[in-house]
Order: sequence, then structure tokens, then C-alpha cells
Amino acid sequence: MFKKILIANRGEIAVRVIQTCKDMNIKTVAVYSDADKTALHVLEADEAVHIGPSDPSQSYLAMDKIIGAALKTRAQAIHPGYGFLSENPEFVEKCTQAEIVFIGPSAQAIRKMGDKITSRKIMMAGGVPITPGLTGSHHTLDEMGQKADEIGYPVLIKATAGGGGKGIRIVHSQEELSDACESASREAKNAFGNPDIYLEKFFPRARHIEFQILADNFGNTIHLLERECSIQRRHQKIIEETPSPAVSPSLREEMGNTAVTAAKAAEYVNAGTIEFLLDDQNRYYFLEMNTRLQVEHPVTEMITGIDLVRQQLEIAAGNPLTLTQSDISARGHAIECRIYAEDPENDFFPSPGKIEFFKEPGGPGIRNDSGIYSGCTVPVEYDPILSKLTTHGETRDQTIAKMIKALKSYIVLGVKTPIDFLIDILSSPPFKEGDVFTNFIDTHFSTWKPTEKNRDLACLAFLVDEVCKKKNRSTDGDEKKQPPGPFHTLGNWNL
Amino acid sequence: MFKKILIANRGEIAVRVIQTCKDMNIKTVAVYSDADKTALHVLEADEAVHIGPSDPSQSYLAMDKIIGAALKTRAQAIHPGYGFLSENPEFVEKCTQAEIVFIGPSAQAIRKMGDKITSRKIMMAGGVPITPGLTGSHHTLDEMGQKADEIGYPVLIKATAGGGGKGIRIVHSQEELSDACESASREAKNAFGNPDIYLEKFFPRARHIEFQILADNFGNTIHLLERECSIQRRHQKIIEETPSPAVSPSLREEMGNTAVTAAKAAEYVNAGTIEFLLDDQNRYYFLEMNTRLQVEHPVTEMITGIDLVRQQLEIAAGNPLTLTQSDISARGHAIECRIYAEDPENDFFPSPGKIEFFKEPGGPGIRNDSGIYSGCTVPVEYDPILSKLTTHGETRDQTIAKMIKALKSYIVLGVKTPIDFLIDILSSPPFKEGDVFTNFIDTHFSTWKPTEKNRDLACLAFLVDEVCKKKNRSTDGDEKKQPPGPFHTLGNWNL
Amino acid sequence: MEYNLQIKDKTITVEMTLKQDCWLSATIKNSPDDRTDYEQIQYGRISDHQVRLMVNGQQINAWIIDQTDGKTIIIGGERFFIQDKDKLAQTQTLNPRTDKGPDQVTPPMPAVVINVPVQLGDIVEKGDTVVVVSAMKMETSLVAPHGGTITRIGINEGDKVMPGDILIDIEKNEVDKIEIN
Amino acid sequence: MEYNLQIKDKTITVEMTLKQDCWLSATIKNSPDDRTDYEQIQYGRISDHQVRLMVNGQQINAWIIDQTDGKTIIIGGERFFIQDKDKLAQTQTLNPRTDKGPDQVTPPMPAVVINVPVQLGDIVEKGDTVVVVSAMKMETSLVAPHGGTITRIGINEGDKVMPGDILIDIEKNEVDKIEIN
Repeated sequence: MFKKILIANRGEIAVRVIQTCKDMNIKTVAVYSDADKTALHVLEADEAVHIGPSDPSQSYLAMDKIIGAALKTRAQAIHPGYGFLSENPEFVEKCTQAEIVFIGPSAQAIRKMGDKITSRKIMMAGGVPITPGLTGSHHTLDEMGQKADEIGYPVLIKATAGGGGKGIRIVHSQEELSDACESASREAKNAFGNPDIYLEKFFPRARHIEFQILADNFGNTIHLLERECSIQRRHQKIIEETPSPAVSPSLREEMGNTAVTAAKAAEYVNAGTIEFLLDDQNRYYFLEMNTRLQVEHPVTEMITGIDLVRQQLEIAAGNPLTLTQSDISARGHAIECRIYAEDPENDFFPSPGKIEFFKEPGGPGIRNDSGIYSGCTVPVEYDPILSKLTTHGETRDQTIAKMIKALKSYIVLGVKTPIDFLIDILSSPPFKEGDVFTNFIDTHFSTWKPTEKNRDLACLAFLVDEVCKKKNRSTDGDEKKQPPGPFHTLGNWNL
Repeated sequence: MFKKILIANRGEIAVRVIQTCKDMNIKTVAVYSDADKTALHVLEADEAVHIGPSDPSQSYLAMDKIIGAALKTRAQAIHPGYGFLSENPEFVEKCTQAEIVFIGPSAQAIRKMGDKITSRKIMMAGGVPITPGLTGSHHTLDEMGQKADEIGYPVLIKATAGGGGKGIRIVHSQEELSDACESASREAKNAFGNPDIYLEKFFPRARHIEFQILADNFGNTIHLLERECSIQRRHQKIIEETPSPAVSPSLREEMGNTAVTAAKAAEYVNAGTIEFLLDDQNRYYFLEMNTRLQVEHPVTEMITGIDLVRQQLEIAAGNPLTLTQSDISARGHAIECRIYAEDPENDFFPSPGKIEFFKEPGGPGIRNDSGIYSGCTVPVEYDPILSKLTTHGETRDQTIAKMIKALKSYIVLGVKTPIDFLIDILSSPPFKEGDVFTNFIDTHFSTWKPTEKNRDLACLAFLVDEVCKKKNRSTDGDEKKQPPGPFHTLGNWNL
Repeated sequence: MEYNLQIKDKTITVEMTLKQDCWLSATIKNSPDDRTDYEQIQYGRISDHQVRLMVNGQQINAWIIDQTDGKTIIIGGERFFIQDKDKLAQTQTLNPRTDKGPDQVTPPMPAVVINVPVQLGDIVEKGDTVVVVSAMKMETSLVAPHGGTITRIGINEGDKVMPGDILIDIEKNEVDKIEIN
Repeated sequence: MEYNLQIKDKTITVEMTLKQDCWLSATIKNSPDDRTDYEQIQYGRISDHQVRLMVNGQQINAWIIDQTDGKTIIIGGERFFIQDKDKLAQTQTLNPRTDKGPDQVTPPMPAVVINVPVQLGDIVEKGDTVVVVSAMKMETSLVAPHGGTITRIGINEGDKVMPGDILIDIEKNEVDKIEIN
């Protein structure tokens, strides 16, 4: 096993990788930009290397700087996390040239799966069902329009590169097509350096179901069951769970086998995810393969009891999988909520700033993966994900109740978060019934406003805070004497 | 199910019970003494009732006040936690008289099992093996001496009432017997109001192995596997784990069946624990039955995936067990460390005071059950347990490594804790090999002193803290201007 | 004492009387017809960012932080930004957050201008995209708050912009003005 | 600057030189023969209770709290109580924690006296139990720090006692004194 690895990422996922490294007695090297000098991932690592200015292109995306940091600190391998360089085949090649192990798949596999068109072709050839749509690159607007007419609106414009909800547009009619293509192409170019887009059928009532797979260098490929990731805003997941309420045992087996087939067709090694679309007729289609650890991997870890980062490290170190498909079974139900720094009342616009106070809920069946602490700063330059809250219970109902409880005790002061929005989704009848689909939020929550049940109490708390501050100030003259906390002067209130 | 329950306890176990109640949408009523006005269990409950002065006899042991609080708040049931009134049959009877459900066994079962002599007799009659020793009450010193000579020294003096390590003495020779009996009897009288003691054989190399059981009102009794609780100081457990490294699958089945037999012999209902002694010849003996939730229940919850408090509530509400023995299986390994406010360098003497700062470790496979927060006070009047840290991993080695990592990130400032002592135990070869027994600490760690590997660094940190404070003070004149945090003026240090 | 608190576009009047031993009573008026009396509330501070209320026997934990011109308060997972209207008036900085925005084209946070799809003199309708900005790697369209003619474009593509910067001026058309009057 | 720090019964001398941009160098002398040079240490404060050091490329997080006459510092799970000897001397309160105890019968924390198994005039040996106290429901025996004769018993059963209270005086026997000299 490696003695020391570098983590080419930041935030909660870098902290997550460090956790498993500490479990395995592997030393860790963090990298950081100007904006992240005191970020949590830096504090948690054994060593930390500054790699440049805050702009990602000059730090977390600067391949040579990161490889230089690994060489300088004698890190034997690099874990890319998700985002940034995690799906960049050129980076994998540069690692190989520098004789550093890339903890992930081969450059070739990333390249093939990273291009949506190539991956669609490979899956078609492997007998994996794909969504109706285009399978060539560099389509003219006319070709796009023609295909859209053929498969019928609404259609989805997608960047052939990248992921993470960037470069995606839903188009409901021919008139919108031109603008949507232009805007998606521009966003794709900015995000991935590649303006190419293509088109596929949009299923408004479909679910997003993905299968976690693990594959070693010895031809062993297994899946670790599914994740239901249908609850999305701005085409980005915010609530994920497993098992999916829509997947029966027989469908699970069929889709799982297809996922393994797909991973093998891609000649894939390490941890990856096969994303499927499941329509309201229970037909499923290959959407894309994510050639990295997913944001939502904790739900899989909680129900299978398997540490996916440990598996990634073992595979990258050249060890064979010790798990077989029959070792994989689900226990209970798990749900993850992503806590972003964003304003749910204002179209989820990012809300960077200083975290003045942070308190996570604890107790049985609750897991926090977070990249922040009281007093840290959330920079404007990076993705707004702060942390992930995951709950695990015996049944879906119990797990939802536990998540609502945990969210109510999740305190972030200083930036806005969608915690109240998440509570309302989890409490809603369609979510409770498991009747979710990819435009669930647009359908049920497009006009969401906070209910403000506690508005009166908030007003009272506002005034009480002022009153307590005044009382403390009035005793400030006598410094030695502890100002009597209000509850020290309490009478007995209830008996 | 109950709509509202009262929790007749404090600290981490009261918070633990509240957690499950919130998951089940059951309202909670906390009770508190003068010392606990702002304790965490009070803050976490929906309602809180003051029940008296700090002295436990006038608050947490004051049965009528607690029942009065339940009646006043219309709580339908009382959860006793562990300690305090949890094994007091009179309290159960008073609950019944007040038409409040006691979440636990019947008064009769508590009475029978609470008296060690009666329980030994019942187990003998039920065919359960017991340790060699006395089985009558009110023994004269002569009788004690005679029996000790017969079974051979060392022997154990034990209170017939109570538990939790109180009223226990190891006696190595006849000369020590008289003093030990007197002191144990006095401690027993103070702790349990009953001075009776008895004597049994002491096995110096024995393990303490206990089985969790669940029994409903319909005659269904199952066990939830074992816990190894051999690591004790002052006869009180500090590290528990499951599975036990000493228990083979066949021994597990045999002991599990015996535990179920024992619970049935006691006509037991609700959650309970059968404690066994396992000697170095793999012979096991019934020690006693704990008729309540155990401190160490989280390790069982983590490997079985079952919420024991939820099971307690379901059984108390009159529902049948939905679990059968074949539903119970272990996944992975779990270890719990108890974090006490105590000084491991000074014979584990309690260390009450104000918690100035508290930070728990997070991440996959780590569970915190705690009763404290930054700024709270640990009163001198109660047991010094602050919290329990539990880790869960795929194997014992992984779980130990995760625990050591977690302990190193567990920060308590303001009171002393045995964290460094726990790290040294977990890192020691005999513990790693699973070669543990009840006087493990006396054998291997009786002269323990901190290794102070980081002493030089601590000296540097001391001076750096002073330097940073001086820098901040020198910029205090300009309040609006944020004093430049040292790392804001950092150069790039490594590239 | 009577206090006027501002939450979004709502003004809430609180009549509060402090009593001994950290007890208070209060009447909250959301509107002339909607008033609630709270008698016998016990209160106390737990820490810098936490206060506790006991209202009708129920414990309420509120998490609080002072911010410019107001406080953010979290109770039971709900977040509130509350301002003291009278205090704001005294300090002459009355600018409740909801006052800005509707009539101005300004980014809600620091951002970079990606695209300006309008030109000087263009006539736009309410809701038309006039600037596209990007922040935290996300594109957002800023739209015309009302119909009218573009009379000034204060930014170029690539510019870094801040909340409060007025990026584009739109003069209302005569027709709109008449409709408004 | 040179500092003399006290950890338990050990005095450690630190020669520290502050440099620009939060760098420092230091030499730590545990004894005349045991000295370690630390060059190029970078340091900074993370929060009220956390400082960070970078020593030879390794990051060290230290958790710190000021206490009476010293600081408690936690690094890597180890806890240290450190005092500045020179500062203590200045404030004339030099009383390192290890100075007390060995020669006095005093409880280590607030406690209640449970039993006093000795009487005035009794001759005791070092290690004999002279008082039993209880705290946090745990009984602890306080033992004679040296052999001698009980010359004073300052407490009764049931008394509440505090650290620093001298519960019992034991006068050393002549024989012991000779042995010591």
C-alpha cells in the first residue's frame, strides 16, 4: 500500500479522502490556493503545499503544479476527488509520465466515457440501452432540429464533455433550440474547454438511477447496488438515497448486471458509476458513466458497510478485489442531503462568505462529511458545496424522519443554505411516497417560499438576544465577576 | 406508540434516548436538578421540568418528583436510562400506580435480578452455569472466610445490590478479607442503600462477555450477539467491542442460547443484558443480569443495524418484536471508548469543571454519543461520563485504527480525560492481538504515564499562542480593521 | 416597550414587557387583525450564538448571529433575517434587503460578467435577459425589472461586479408610465 | 528570547527567534545534553483555541486553553499542562502543580469525607490510608505521604473539603528524619 498520497482537491471530498488515509496509516498531502490557506482540508492533512492563486485554472486545475507538489513531497499517488482534474485524461497521462499513480481509471477509459458520444457508441455496441438521440459530434443546428423533430420535444441539449449539471438545457419547442444550443455550448466551453453539444430525448417523469461499480486490474467487476438521484435543482442533485423506491429486486438485478456489462465494455478499472434514466414505464437507458468517486457515495457506504475510498486505494495499489458480487448486500436505507452555500429563495444563487458558527447534528445513524468549521471562509471561486449530511435507518420512513430531525439541528450561521428547503421536500407527500423524478422540484417546488412557522418565535429571539447583550454589557465593568448567566438566576419554572 | 415520554436521567444517555424519540416523533420531557439547568439533555428535549437540588437523592433519585413531573406534563411513559432509578423496582411500582408506563422490565424481574443472590439461584435452577461462591445473603465474616478458603483466593467481594463497579473488592488473602468486606459494604450502602455483600471466585485472566437480549410481552426472546467488555479500570468498563475476539461462532451460538434461557428463566421483558465471565479455558459462567439499557449498547447497534431504544419503546408500548433470531447478524466490527472527566495519571480521579471547548471527530464509521457542549459545566455531583465514541469498520484492525484516529481528533479543553491513555491501550500489542481480560489494565498499564512524544511541539505551541495573542492585542486599537490573521500574511511556504 | 421588526417585506410589531428572573410577556401583531399574546415566556442565553425560550412549556432553541443592520436567526431549521426598523431609521441607513433588486439590474453576489445580450437603445420587456453573470462556476441571467429602453450599459464582458453595482439602466417607456399612473 | 517552561517536574528551556511572515526558529533544551534545533517553523492561529505549526513540512494542530498560571495544550491526543516559570516567578505565585501533594494530605478535587480511619497520636507508615473521601460517587483513599505521628485531624466525616485543604498533619518520626539526612 502507498505510504503517502496527494489529494488534488479541496473541501469536503478532500477531507473525506484524508479520513480513510488516516484509517490506513497513509500520510496525506493537501494542496491549496490563496483562498484556501486555512481551509479544513489543509488543516487535516499531514502536509500542505501551496499551488497558486485562487483562480482554479492557476491552482486546482494547474496540472504541472500539482504533479510538482507530489514529486516534491514524494507522494506516491494522487487522489483526484470529484470535479477539477478527476476526469481529465491528460492529467492521468502526466501522472503516469511522472511515475505517480493516479487513483482512478486509465486515461483511455476517461477519454472514452468523458465524451458522451463515444460512450453512447460503446454502450450501443455492448448491448446496453441508450436514450434516443444523436450519436455523432459537431452537429449543425439543422441536424439538431431534425433529430429533435424526429424524437419529439422536449429534448435535452447536453455538453459532450463534463458533467455536474453544466452545459445542459431542456428545450420544449423548436423556437427555443437555437438560444439553448448557444448558451449550453458557451457554458460547456467555459466549464470544460470543449463547446461540443449533442441532443437526446428528455423524459420529464423519468428517474435518475445510478449503479456504483468497482473493477480491479484482474478483470473482476462488481456493482454495489443503486442510488436514486432524481431530486435535482439546476440539473444538480441535492438529495440522493438508496435503495430506490422504484427498483424492484428483479429490476435491481437486471440493471446491476447491465451496469457491470457497461463497465466491462468501457474496459474500466477502479470505482465508477453507471448513470441510468428510468422512465415511467420502468424502461432504463444508459445516460453516462462517471469515471470517479461520486459526491453521493456515502449512501452506498452506509447500506453496504464498504469504504469506497479504501477500495479505490486498494485497486490503485494493484491489489485484487477481495469482494465478490455475493458479498454485497443492503442493510436498511440511507439518504444524503447536500448542504450548499446558496439561497433557496433566490433561485439557489451561491452564498459565499464567512462561516461564523457551525454545528453538526450527532447521534446514531447520522454521518457528516463536511469541509468547513466555525470561523472558516467559503470562497467565491469554487463550487458552493459545504458538506453532506447522511442518515441511515432501518426503513425509508425512519431514515426520512431521522434526516428531518438532523437538518433541524444543523446550524450554519454566516452563509445561506437550503436546509429549510430540504426539510420541506423531505416532508412533502410525493417525496414520502417515493414518487420522485428528475424535474420533481420544478413540478412541486418551483414557487417555494419558506413557511415561516416560527416567525413569531424568531422575533422574540431577536429581542431576547438584544436584552441578554444589554445585561452583559451592564456588568462589563466588573470583569472578574462572571456575569450571571440568565439561567443562573432562574427560578424553578414548572413545578 | 407513545405521544410523549419523560426521560428520568441526564447526560449522554438522556440525549441518546431523545435522539430516537425525535426519529419517532415522540415528544420528550427532560428533568433537571439545579446543577443541570443548561445541561445538553435539557436543551435537547421538547419540555424540561426542574425537580430539585443538585444532590441526586433530591432530584434524579426523587421518585415522587419525577412521577409528578410526568403527570404534570402528561408524559405517558418514563425511560430511566441507566443508573439512577433504572433498576429500582419501587420506582417501577410507583409508575404503575400512577398509570405511567415504565420503559423497562417488571418490578419483579428487576427485584429478582437486582439481588445477585436471588439471580444466582434462579440461574442455577434454570441450568445456567454460575461462578463458584456463596448463594445465601447475610453471611458472617466467618462464613465468607470459610467459602474463600474452599474455592481458593483470590476472591471477589460484591454488593448483592447495584452494579457499575461500586461495592466490589478483590481479595488476595485472608488478611485482607475483613477490611475489604467493611469497605465494600459501606460503599454498597452509600450507592444502593443496601450493605449486603457476598463472595465469589475471582478469575484474574477471565473475560467479561455479555449478551444483549430483547424480550417482548408475547414470549418472544432473542439475543443480539455479544459484547466484549474486559477492559476495565476501577471495575468499570472503559473499552467495549463486538464481536469478541475470543468467541468462536459455535461458542457464540451456545452462549447466545444460554443468554436467552437466562432471560426466560428471569421472566424478563424489554432490553436487558446477560453478563458472563469467560475463563481462559473457554468455560463461561453467569455473572449477573443488567435489567436496563447498557452504556455500551452502541456497539451492538452498529454491527446489527438495530436501534435498541426504538425496540425498548416498541416493547413498552405493547408491540410484539418484529425481529426473529435469524434476522440478527453482525456486519463488521465496532469499538466504543468511554470518555470520562477523569485524570488517568492520577488513578482516574474525577475531573469536573467547565468544558471550555469541545470538538468531536466526524466522518464515515464514527458515532458520537455525548452529553456536553462547548461552554457547559460538568457537575461534581454525578458520574463523570461525558460521552462515548464508537467506531465501526469492516475488520477489527480497521476499527482499532479508526478509533485511534478519532481519539486523536477528539478535543476536550477544560477538564481532564483519559484520551491519551485510551490511545495507548488501543495501540498496545496485547490489545491488538485481542488478548484482553478483566485485569488487563492492572497487568499492563498499572504504571502508565503519558509518553509525551509531542512535548517539544507543545512547548512551541505554548509560545506561539502567546505570540499570536500579543500580535492581536497590538492591533486592538483599530477595531474596525480585522487584525490580520497570521495566515493572511503568509508567504507560500513550500513551492 | 414596542418594537417594529422587519422580516422581508413584512413589518411585525412586538410589545414586550420584561419581568423578573428572565421572564417576559409579549404581544405580536403581524397585522391589525392578527395578534398573538405570549404570556410567561422564560428566556436565557446559552452561548454567544444560542438563546433559549420556554413558551407554553415548550423549549425553543434559537441560533443567532449579528449581521450588518440585522440578525440572522435559525429556529427549527428555518432561517430568518430580522431588522429593527426603528434602529435602522435612527442610524439613517434604512435599507431593508427587499427594497433593492426589483428596480435595478445588479448582481446578488460578487460575480463576473459573461455576456451582455443587449445594446444601447434596445427596447426590452420585463423579464428579458439583459446581463449574464457567473459566480461559483454557475451562470445566472439578470433580467429587466420592467420594460423600457436601455439608456446605459456600465459593464463589459469579463468585468468583475459587486452587489449594488447598477450594471444597466432601463428607462421606462411612456406607455408604461401612463399605465402606472 | 529564552523561555523556561515547566511541564510536571521538568523544566524545558526554549530559545526562540521570531522572523518575518510568521516564521520562527527555536532550540529546545530538555537537559544540558538533550537539545533539538527547529529551524524554519511556520506558525499561525486558526481560532481562539487552535494554532498550527508547520515543522519540517509536517502540519501540527495544537489545541490550547489558558488556565490559572498556565495553559493546557492538546496535540495528537496528548495533553500537556505547561507553565512559564519566569512569569510565575514574577507574579510570585510559583506553585507548579507537582509541588503540592507529596507532603500533604489534601483531596485532589472537591469531595466529601467518608471515613477517617486514624486517631490523634496514631503512628502511620507511608502509604497508609488516613482519610477516605468520595467525589462523583467514587471513593478514594488519601494516604500518608510519609511515616510519622498524626498530630492534627482537621475534618470530620461528612465534611465537604476542597483541594488545598490540609486534612491531616503527620509529623515525621526522628528515625525517618535521620534517614532523610
